[in-house]
Amino acid sequence: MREMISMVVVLTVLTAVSGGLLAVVKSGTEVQIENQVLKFQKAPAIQDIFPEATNDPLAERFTIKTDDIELQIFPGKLSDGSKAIAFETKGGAYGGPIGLMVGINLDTDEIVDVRVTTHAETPGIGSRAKEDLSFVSQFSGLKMDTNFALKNGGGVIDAMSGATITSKGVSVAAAQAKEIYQKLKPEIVKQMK
Amino acid sequence: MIPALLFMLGIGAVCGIVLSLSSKVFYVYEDPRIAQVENNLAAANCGGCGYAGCSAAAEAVVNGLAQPSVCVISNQEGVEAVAKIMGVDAGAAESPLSYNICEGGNRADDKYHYMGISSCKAMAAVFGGKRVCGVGCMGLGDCVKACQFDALEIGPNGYPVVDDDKCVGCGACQLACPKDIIKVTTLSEQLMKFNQTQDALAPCAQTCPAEINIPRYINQLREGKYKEAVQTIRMRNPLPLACGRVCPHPCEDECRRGIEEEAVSINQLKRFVADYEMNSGSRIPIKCAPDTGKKVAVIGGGPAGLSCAFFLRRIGHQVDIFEAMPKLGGIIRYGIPEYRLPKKVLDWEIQGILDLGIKAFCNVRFGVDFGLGSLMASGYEAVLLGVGAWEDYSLGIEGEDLDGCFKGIDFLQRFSRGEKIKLGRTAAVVGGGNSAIDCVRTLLRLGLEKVYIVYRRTRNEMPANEVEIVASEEEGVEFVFLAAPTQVIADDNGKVAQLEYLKMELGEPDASGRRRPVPIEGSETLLDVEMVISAIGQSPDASFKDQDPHPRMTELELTRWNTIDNDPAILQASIPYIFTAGDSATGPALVVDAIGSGRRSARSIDLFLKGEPVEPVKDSLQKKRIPESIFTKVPGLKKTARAKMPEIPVDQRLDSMIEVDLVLPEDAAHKEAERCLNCCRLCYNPDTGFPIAKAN
Amino acid sequence: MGDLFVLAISCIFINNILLAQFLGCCPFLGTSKKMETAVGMAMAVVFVLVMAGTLTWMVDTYLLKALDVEYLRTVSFILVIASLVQFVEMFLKKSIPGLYAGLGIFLPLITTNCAVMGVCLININEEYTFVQAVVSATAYAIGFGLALVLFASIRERVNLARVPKPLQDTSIGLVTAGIIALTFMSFKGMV
Amino acid sequence: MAQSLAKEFTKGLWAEIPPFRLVLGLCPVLAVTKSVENGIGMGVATTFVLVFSNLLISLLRNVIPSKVRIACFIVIIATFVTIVELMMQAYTYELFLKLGIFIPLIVVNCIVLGRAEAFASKNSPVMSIADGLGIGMGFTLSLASLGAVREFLGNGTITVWGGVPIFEMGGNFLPFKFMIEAPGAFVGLGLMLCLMNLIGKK
Repeated sequence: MREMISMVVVLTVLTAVSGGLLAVVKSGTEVQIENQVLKFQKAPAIQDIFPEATNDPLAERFTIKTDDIELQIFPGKLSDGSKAIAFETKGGAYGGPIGLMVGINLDTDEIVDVRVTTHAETPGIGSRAKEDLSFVSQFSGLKMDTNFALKNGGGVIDAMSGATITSKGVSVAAAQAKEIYQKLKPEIVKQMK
Repeated sequence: MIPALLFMLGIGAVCGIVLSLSSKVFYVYEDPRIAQVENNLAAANCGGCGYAGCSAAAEAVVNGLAQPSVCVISNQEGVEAVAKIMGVDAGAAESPLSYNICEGGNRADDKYHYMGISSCKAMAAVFGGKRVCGVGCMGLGDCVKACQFDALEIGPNGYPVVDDDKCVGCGACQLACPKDIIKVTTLSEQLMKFNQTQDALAPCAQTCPAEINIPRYINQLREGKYKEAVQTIRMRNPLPLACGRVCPHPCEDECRRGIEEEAVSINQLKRFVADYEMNSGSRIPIKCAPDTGKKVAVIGGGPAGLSCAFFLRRIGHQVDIFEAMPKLGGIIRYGIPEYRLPKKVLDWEIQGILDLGIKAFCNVRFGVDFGLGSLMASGYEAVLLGVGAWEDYSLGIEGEDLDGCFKGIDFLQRFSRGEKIKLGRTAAVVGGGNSAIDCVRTLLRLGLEKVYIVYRRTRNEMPANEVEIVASEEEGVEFVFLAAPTQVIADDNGKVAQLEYLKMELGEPDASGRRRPVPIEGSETLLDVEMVISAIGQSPDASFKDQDPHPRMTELELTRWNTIDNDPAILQASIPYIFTAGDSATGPALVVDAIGSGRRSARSIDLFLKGEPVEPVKDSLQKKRIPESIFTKVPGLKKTARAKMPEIPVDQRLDSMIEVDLVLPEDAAHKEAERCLNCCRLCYNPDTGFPIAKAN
Repeated sequence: MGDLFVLAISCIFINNILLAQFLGCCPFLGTSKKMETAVGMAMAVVFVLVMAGTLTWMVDTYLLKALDVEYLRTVSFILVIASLVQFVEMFLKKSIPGLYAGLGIFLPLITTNCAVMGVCLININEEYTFVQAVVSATAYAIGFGLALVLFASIRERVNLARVPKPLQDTSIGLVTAGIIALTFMSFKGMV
Repeated sequence: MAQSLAKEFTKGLWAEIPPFRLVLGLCPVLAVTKSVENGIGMGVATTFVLVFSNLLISLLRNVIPSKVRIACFIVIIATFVTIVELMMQAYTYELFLKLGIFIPLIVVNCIVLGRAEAFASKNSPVMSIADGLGIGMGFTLSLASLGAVREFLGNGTITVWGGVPIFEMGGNFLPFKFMIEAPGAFVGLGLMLCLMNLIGKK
C-alpha cells in the first residue's frame, strides 16, 4: 500500500511541477513566438499581396472579435489609393490544413491576390500550391461573390493536376474567406475608418 | 499557470492511480528473473534487439533464447548484471589474454648452472634451456620485461603470473618467450586447444580422454578456489557432475602417486567441486565468445552432443540440439540408473548448458520427424550426428524372444522412462560390462529375490568398473563365471523358466589380450530364472539412413559395426558437413570419451564453418603419451591413505533408487587434494621439503 | 464518406507513416527480422494506435483546448500513451491471455514508438474531426503494418543471400527499406 | 574522476556514437537530414534534452519508485522537450517549421529514454551530464554528416546555418533528387552504416 501511495504521489508531484514550469516558460516566450509567427508566416504573404502598399500593413494590424470569430486584419493602402485588407483563412487537405492569406480590395470587392501561408503537405506536391503562382493567380481580380469552387464542383478554379486535394483545400479556404468577408465587411470598414 | 498546474496534477494523479491499482488487480505470476533482468536492460523499449520490447527480451534471456548482451543500449555494467542473474558470462568482445602454460617453474632440476645469464633468450640460445625439462619456463623473466602494461610478474614458484585485468593481449610476452610457454590466446583458442606432444602435461592430463587440466583444478581446490576449479574443468568437460559420478577415471591409472601407492582420487575431487557449485545455489558464470552468426544442428542430446553443443556455443556459434527422447541426456539419462546419477542432478547440469543459449528440440527423431534436407533448408551449416549406440546385440540363441527376455539398454531405458515392466522373481543378466551391472543393481532395487550375472570369462576379465563390480557383490548379486548361454527354456505358459549354459575354461589369449574362453563339451547346466536380460554390447541404430529421403544420405558411409565412418582425428563423416562424436563414432565407450570427442568434433566443425581446411591437430597426443613423462618410480613420497568414498550402507540401498555414492566432505577433499603431486612433464612436488629444498 | 476513403488511402500509401514520414523506424528495423514478430508488432500497433488516437483526441479537445493549455500537449500525450499501453498490457495479461500471447508482448515496445505519438500529434495538427481522427489513426496503423510485413518478408529472404560483411544486417536492411520507399513514392499520383 | 568523466563524454563521440553504433533514434535521423542545418538543429535540440533530463533524472534517481520510473522519466523528458519546442518557436522559428513534428517526437526518441534508464538512473549527476553531452554531440555529428551527404548529393549544396549554402556545386552538377526524398534517407543511412562498419572494425 505504502508503495502504491508513493508511486501516485511522486508521479503527481512530478507532473504538477512540470506543468508549472512549462506554464512559466510559455508565458515568458509568448510574445516572442507571436512576433515570429507574424514575421515568418504572414509577413512574406502580405508582402506578396500588397507589393506596393504605401503603409505598413503589419504594424497597423487589428483584431475583430465577434461572437464566434476572432480575426486578425492587415489593412493595406494600395498605390492607386484604394483601401484593401488581408486576412488568413484555413482549408483542409489530406496533409493538413492550408492557410490562405486573402487580400481584398474594399472599394471594388475584388480579390487583389492570394497566397498560401502554411502547409504540411508532402514535399513536391502540396507545396506546389505555395510555389506554383499560376494556380493562386487565378484568384486575382475575381469578385468576392464568385463561386470559388473547383471547376468540376461547379466553380471557376482550375485544379492543379496531381494535387486535386490541395487545390480543393485552397478553394475551400477562399470560399470561407468569402463568407467571413460578407459577414464582417461592415465591421471592418468601420474599424478602418 | 493555475489551469496548467491543475491539469498536470490531475493527469498525473489519474495515471498514477490507474497504474498502481491495475498493477495490483491484474497481477500475474511470472518468473522473478524476468523482472530482475528487465530492470537491468535499458528499458527504452526501442526494439533494437529484435525482440518486442524489454520485457520480451528479458523473457528471451531467461528462457535462454538471447544472450545477456542482447540489449543494444545497455552498457557493460548492465550486461554483467544480467549475466549474473542468469549465471552466464557477459560474452562481450573476445579479447585475447596472456596465458602461461607452465606451472612447473623452478621445480624441475637445473641442467646448467651458469649464473651470469639473466635472459631467457640468451639462455635458450646458449644452452637450449636452463632446466632438465625441455619445455618448461626458464623463469628469467624476458616476458616480464617485455610487458608494457605491468601485467606480468614472476610469481613465488618461479614462473610468470598474468594479471588478467591489466593484460591487453598485445602479444609482446609471447614474442619475448623463447619457449612458447607464454601464449596470448583468446577464450575460443583455449577452448579448442588439444593436447600436443610438446605441451607441459601431467600424465593424468594426458590420459584423460577429455584432456582436463587435472593438476590445475586440484591445485585450485587445494587453495580453496572451488569456482576456479569448476571453471578449469568446464574448459574441457561440460558435465562435471555426471562425470564426477560415473566416470571410471582412466586418469587415475596413470597417476604418479599410484606408481608408489594408491592413486589420487581424482574423480572424487572433480565431483566435490562440481557438487559444491550445485549446492552453492548459484551457477558459476560460463564465458562465451561473441556470436559468429553460424548455425549448427546437433542430433542427439547425449554426452557427445551436449559436449559438442557446449563448446560450439562457447566459441560463439548458434547451436540447436535435436533429441529423439523426451529429455536431453542420452545414455546418461536413460542408460545410467538413478542410484548412480540422480535425474535431478543431471537436469541441473543440462539446464546450465542450455542457459548458454542453446535451443533443444526433444521428441524429434532424425530421419522420421526431420532430415538432412530440412536442416539444410533451415540454414544449419554443419551437422553433428551424435546418435549414440542404442541397439543391443542379440545373444543369437534359441528362446531369446520368450516372454521374460529383455535386452540391456532397452530394459534400462524403458525403466528410466517410467514404463511398467512385468518382472519375475529371479533374473539372469548375461554380460560383464557396465550395462550388465547396471541391470543387476537396478533389478535388485526392484525387489527381485535372486539376480545372477552370467559371464563367459572370469571376474578379472570383466570390463565393468571395479567399483561397480564391488558394489554389486556387496549388494548380493550372484556371479556365474565361465558360462556361455546356449538357450532359454520356456515353461508351459511360454514364459522364461530356465537358462541353459555351457561351462567354459580359459584358453590362449586372444587379440584383445584376454584369455579366450573355450567351451567344455557336455557341460550344459540349467539355471532357474524367470527373466533373462542380455547386456552384451550395443551398436548405433542407423535406421535414419534409410528413413531420410534426402539424396545425399546415400553418401553417408557406415562401418560394419553400424558406426558412422569417420577419421578419428577430425571426426568428419563421408559427407563433408556432417561430423560425428561419441558412441556413434567409436562404438560403445566411456562417457568421458564421448565428451572428449564432442569437443574434438566442435573443433572440426568450427574449422569447417570458418572455411578452413579440417585437419587433425598437429602433433596430437590423442591416445598417446609423452614417453619422458611416464615414470617407473617416484621418489620422495610419504604414503598416505587414499580418501575412501563415502557411500550409503548396503542395507539402506536396496529398497529405493537413492544415490549410493556420496560426495567427499570438505576436509577429506582437501586432504585428498594434498596428495596430488601437482605433476607436470617432469617435475612434481615431492612430499618432502618442496619448495624449500629447491629454493636453496 | 468519399473524403474518409481518400483520407484512408492517403494515410496508408501516400503518406505511409514509415516510408514517407519516417515515424516508427526503430521497431521497423528491430522487429522485422522475423515474420512472426513483424505480424505481431503490426497487429499491436493497429490495436494501440486506434485506442491512443481516440483517447488523445479526446484529451486534446475536451481538456487541453478547453483549459487553453495546448502547450502541455507533448507531456500529456506521452503520459497518456505510456499509461494506456501499460494498462492494456496488464489487462490483457490477466484477462485475455490468448490475445496477450499474440500481441501483448509487443505492447511495451509501443510506448516509445514514435509512430503512435506521431499520429496522435498529426491528428491534432491537421485539426481532424473525431471521425477523421479515428480513420486516420486506423489507416496509418494499417500502413505501418503493411510496410513492416512487406519489409520483414523481404528481409527474411535477404538473410539467406550472400551479403558483403560490412553491409550485413541493419545496413542492408536500410538499403532495402529505401528501395521499398522508392516503390511507395509511386503511389503519390493516386489522389 | 576527470579521466572517467572524459571517458563517458568521448564514448558518445565514437565508441557508442548513435545512430551508427547504437542503431537507435532513427526516425529523426532519417526525417530531418535533408540538410546539414536541419541535422545540426535537431542534434542540438536533442542534446539539450539529453543533458537536462539526464541531470534531473540523476538527481531524482533515489526518489523515483521503480514501478513508475518509466512514467516519471517520460514526464521529465517531455517537459524539457516542450521547453525546447517553445524556445525554438520563439527564437529559431524557421528551423522550427522545418523540423516540425520531430521536435515533440524527441520525447519518444529511444536514445533519450535509453540514456535515462541505462545511465542517468544509475550514475552521479556530473557523470550523467557528461554522458548526455557526449551522446548528444555524437548524435549531432551523425545527423550533420548524414545531412551533408544527402544535401550534397541531393541538392548540390552544403548549408550549415541560416539557410545560406556555404558550398554550391557548379552548374553542370545534376543533383540526385532521390537523395533528399524518403528513399534516399534510408539508402544514405544504410550506406553510411556500411562505411562505419568498414572503417570502424576494432
